[in-house]
Amino acid sequence: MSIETNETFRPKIVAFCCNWCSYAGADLAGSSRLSYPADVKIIRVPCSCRVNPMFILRAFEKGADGVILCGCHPGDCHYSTGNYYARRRMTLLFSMLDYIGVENGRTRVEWVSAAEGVKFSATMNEFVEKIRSLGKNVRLGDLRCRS
Amino acid sequence: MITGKKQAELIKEISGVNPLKCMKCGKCSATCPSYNEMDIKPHQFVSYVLNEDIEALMQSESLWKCLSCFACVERCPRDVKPGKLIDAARQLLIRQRGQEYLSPDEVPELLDPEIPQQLLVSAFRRYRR
Amino acid sequence: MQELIKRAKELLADGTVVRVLGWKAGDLPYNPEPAYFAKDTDFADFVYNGFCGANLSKYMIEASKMEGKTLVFLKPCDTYSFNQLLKEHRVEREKAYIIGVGCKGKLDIEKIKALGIKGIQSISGAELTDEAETLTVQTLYGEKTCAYKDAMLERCHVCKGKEHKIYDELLLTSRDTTDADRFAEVARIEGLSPEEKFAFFQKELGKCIRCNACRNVCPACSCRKCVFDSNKFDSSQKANADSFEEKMFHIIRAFHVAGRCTDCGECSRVCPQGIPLHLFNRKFIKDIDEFYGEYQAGEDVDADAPLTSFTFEDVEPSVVSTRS
Amino acid sequence: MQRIGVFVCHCGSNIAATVDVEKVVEIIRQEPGVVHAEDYQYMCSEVGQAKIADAIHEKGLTGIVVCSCSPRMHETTFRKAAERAGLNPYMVEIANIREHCSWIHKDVEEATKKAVILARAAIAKVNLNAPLKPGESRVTKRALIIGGGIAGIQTALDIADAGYEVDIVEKTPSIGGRMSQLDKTFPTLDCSACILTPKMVEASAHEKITIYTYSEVEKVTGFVGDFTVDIRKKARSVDMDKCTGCGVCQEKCPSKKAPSEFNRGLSNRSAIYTPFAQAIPNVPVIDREHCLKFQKGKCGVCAKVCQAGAIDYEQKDEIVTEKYGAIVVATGFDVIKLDNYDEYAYSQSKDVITSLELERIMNAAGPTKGHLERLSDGKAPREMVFIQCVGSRCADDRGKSYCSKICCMYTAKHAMLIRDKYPDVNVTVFYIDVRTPGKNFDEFYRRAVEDFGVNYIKGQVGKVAPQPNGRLLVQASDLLDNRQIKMEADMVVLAAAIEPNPDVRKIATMLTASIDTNNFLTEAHAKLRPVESPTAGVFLSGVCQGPKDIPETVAQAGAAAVKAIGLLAKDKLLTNPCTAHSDELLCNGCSTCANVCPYGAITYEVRQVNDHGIREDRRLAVVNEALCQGCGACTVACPSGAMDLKGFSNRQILAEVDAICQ
Repeated sequence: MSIETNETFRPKIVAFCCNWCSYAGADLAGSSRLSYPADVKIIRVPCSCRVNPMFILRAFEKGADGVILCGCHPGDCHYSTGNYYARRRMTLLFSMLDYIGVENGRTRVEWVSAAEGVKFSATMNEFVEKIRSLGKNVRLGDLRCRS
Repeated sequence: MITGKKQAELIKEISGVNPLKCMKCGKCSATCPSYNEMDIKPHQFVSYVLNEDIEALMQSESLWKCLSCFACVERCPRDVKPGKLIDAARQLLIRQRGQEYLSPDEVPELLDPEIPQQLLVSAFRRYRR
Repeated sequence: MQELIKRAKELLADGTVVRVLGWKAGDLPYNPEPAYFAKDTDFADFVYNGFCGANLSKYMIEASKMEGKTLVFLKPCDTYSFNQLLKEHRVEREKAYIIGVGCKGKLDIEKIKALGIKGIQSISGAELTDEAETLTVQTLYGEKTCAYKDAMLERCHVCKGKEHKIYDELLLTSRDTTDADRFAEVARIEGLSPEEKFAFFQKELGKCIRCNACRNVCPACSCRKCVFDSNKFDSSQKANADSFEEKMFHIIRAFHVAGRCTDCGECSRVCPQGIPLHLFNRKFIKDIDEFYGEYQAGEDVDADAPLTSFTFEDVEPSVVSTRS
Repeated sequence: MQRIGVFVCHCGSNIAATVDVEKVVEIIRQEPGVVHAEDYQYMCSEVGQAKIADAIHEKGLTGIVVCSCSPRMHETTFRKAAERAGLNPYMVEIANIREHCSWIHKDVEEATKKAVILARAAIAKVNLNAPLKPGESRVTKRALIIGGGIAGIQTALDIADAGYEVDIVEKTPSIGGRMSQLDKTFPTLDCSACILTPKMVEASAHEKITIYTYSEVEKVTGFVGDFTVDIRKKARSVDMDKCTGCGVCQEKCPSKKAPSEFNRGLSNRSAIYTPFAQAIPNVPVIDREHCLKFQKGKCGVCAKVCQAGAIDYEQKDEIVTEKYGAIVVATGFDVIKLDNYDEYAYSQSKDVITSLELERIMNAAGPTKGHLERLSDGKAPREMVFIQCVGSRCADDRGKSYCSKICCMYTAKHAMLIRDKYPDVNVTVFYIDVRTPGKNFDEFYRRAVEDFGVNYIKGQVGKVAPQPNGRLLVQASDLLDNRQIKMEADMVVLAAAIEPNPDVRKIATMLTASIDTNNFLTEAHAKLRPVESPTAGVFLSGVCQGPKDIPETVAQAGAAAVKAIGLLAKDKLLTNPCTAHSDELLCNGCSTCANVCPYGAITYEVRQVNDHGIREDRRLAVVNEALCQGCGACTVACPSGAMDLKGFSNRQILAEVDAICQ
């Protein structure tokens, strides 16, 4: 596998953020001017439990290089139990992706509260760095559509 | 010479006890029949393990004063079981002594009318290879 | 086999059931197929032998909608599927008269063929009542034999046990066939490097022709309309257009049945391309067992399913990268 | 295809300094479906909002994308602006190009590129938006309080004072609850009855409050604003309307061997009884298990002596069905059983008692008429020992993992009262930690030590053994002094852990309110919504939610009342339109979705469907939109994709994914 150099490779990263904690955490990162690479694009969902494995696979199919899911910390879910279901679903999905040989650094779940702007920014910086080191996602992409 | 840290790890492993669960209520020391003969009291065992000061525990009088009656194990509200800790320290010490384990041939000379049969059997069970 | 026919006819005659769901002989000696029997004369082609691997529980979804009770023959492993369907309200208990039939392991014609036995005309020794440890195969090239065990489906080597989980009565006795570790192959793959894993699945899934046989036979994949046929996810796929699609299909299929799959092995049995599809389902089962405690779908109708329950202390998804 | 208008906000220089807004407009204008695009200094200003309205009118827009600050900031503003211009508010989507873009990036080219992608994702989503309308449901202006202790009484009074009808359902023959059993209350030592009784009287006299005592909730259906509840009024065998409460029946009743629940079994009561003198209502019940008439068929003394003719042996349980808008759970607590604590000799010696039993002993209306005496021989104790944390903070299954919170304070109270009234009695308290957070609480505990000479020793008691001399040998160790203690005591008082009333599990199930592993009801949010249950319309008052003392209980009761009043004050409830809904042609009826719904919003019904000409009865999931909060847990659990979420549909999210990964 060839890794493109960090200078030229700009990964595509999809971040699913729950409306109540993590999206607000991302807002706080913004209002605190805590930068992270523009490669990260956030999709707002009501709760981490709204994220269907289908969405994650679709992102990879369409060329995403990494997908991260952020939700409220366990115990703090706005809907009380949503993130517990998300945790199980994502654990199994990630394990399966690992099993079929997809680099496990391409997927991540992080619990980020509305007060954790610093954590949000740090997490995104770290995740982008990780994806850059992994290089372009070829194992799960739709190779026809790649330029 | 193994470090205190390593010894503490061994004690936790042998005893299966998590000393962090202790809330320092002292119920173990409350009914310990050997309390007055002990230099380190049952409720203090936990601190010695947490502080990784196992040498002191192994040199203590308490090590040999504990009757293994396990009243402390039975009553501990936090499932910490100080009796198991001291028992583990004892095992550690015995293992250290040239890795010598009790062999069946040694049993007859140990026989003493004062020693309860049960103690011999349980000791044998514990220290044999 | 005769006991089954006799009992089925009795139950039809006394009105307990109005039809029987069983297996009838196919056009080859080794491909019986699920069928309904209603009249005495129907039973002429009724069979029950080592090739009756087909799990009839899924057919009970349709049978539950019909008038009257259906007698269904379920092998021990099939009863797990029936229970799971019962849990999901897909079948009705009152509509089924379940005869739990014994099993001494089911046969895999591909394994027989792989032993070099070709031009098969007839096979004996596949009956449950046969004590024989060998199969005798009459072929165009003369009589051949092979050990029953060597011709068994993979799933029977890792059988969950020969106890029926639900039944009205039992017929025929079973023989234990478990002689392998169910998760050995999954564990082997887990131990490979990412490149090797990817190569393995690329090779296996590259064979997929998206015939949907695995989906159609699966008792857990019993949705009225599959997400891959609906426009709900923009995911309806007509052709096998790129290498990703079969991965997506198989991962999502396995995910949809995770915690519900009883590991009946039908997917792998029917795959015309011989893809070991059970390796996906079993991976999820292994993970569920390890992460959330052992769980066997279909064993207990009242148990909480692993993906619809949780504990506060569940492992974090990062366990995937930290686990050795 | 929608006719989409895109509005890009400069936010002064907040956005415009890093994002080339003109360029964004220029690029976005080319996107399919976009018929209008413009930028403006402050989109949230009146002028900005007017621009949106104008464009809606002039260009016939059906969808709006505003590229601006976080939707958490101004989504409502723009939705309202669109609504005023005649567009459905849910046809507006926000692309967050401030917090998620201009504020975190420095490079203009990069930030502009990202802003375009975020705008594209919002356009892709709005293309699939559908007009949504919040549902409406009516509110029955009546509240149900389950439990008639101090929590339930306070909540009822507060709601009734606001002008709403309230019903209290109490399981026992009288309201009053645990507090009525207490003698004095900390930290001011008022007599419990003196402060509770007026509240009980007030509740019973309140024209808006109906009290159902000796009654239980049998069945609950419906949802927030519109619950229907069956209440079982157990047969009292006494006509409530005729009884004058003279008490003659209780006096004459020949069966006097029933253990008094009110006195914790320390004294006996008659078969026909009111639990205590100040009971409300002051109408007795016949305990049929102990009544000779019911057990042996003959007696009937009470009927003979009742001048009012109120005794009715034929009375049957009665079911009352009533509608409510809000339900408050105030089921309270009990102390745990001490059967598994052999080491404290509770079941061996009459002189080992729980603190609640001591309350009764200390009370003038109690079994000893308020005299502190040993229950074994009636002698006055000289040496008393209190043991803290019996069954609290326990890691094993004998007790509870939590701190019961009230024991430190009531023990200090008991110790102080005893030392005050009987100065010759020595009082020793064995504690693990003394926990006294609360106004004037630590001062109270210090007074027990400093002014009343109560002896506090750190160290849990290991064993209490009855001695041949009738005294109790208490074995403990003083951890601070490093000495083992063996002392003889005349009485030992155990601060037994408290646990939620065992009935709460049944009630929680009926209400689909969640409950934790300790049987405490779960709050909607541990910090921000502590008196609401996750189930809409169900509120929590008192110890059913977690251990509390009286002031905290009363405070929470008031908070629960306010939340209930807030609900009852509304005529109609507007429901969140972003709810789940199930496609009946795809639904398998498998119940998976209902298993993950935290609100019990999904039920099943068998209904005929027409599936492309095939008519058949199917078991189908039905979402109650008044209950659904729109988390989406069910949409992922559903294997067939029948369950989808309005406003965040599968196709909408996938469209965003596609736009971002393009």
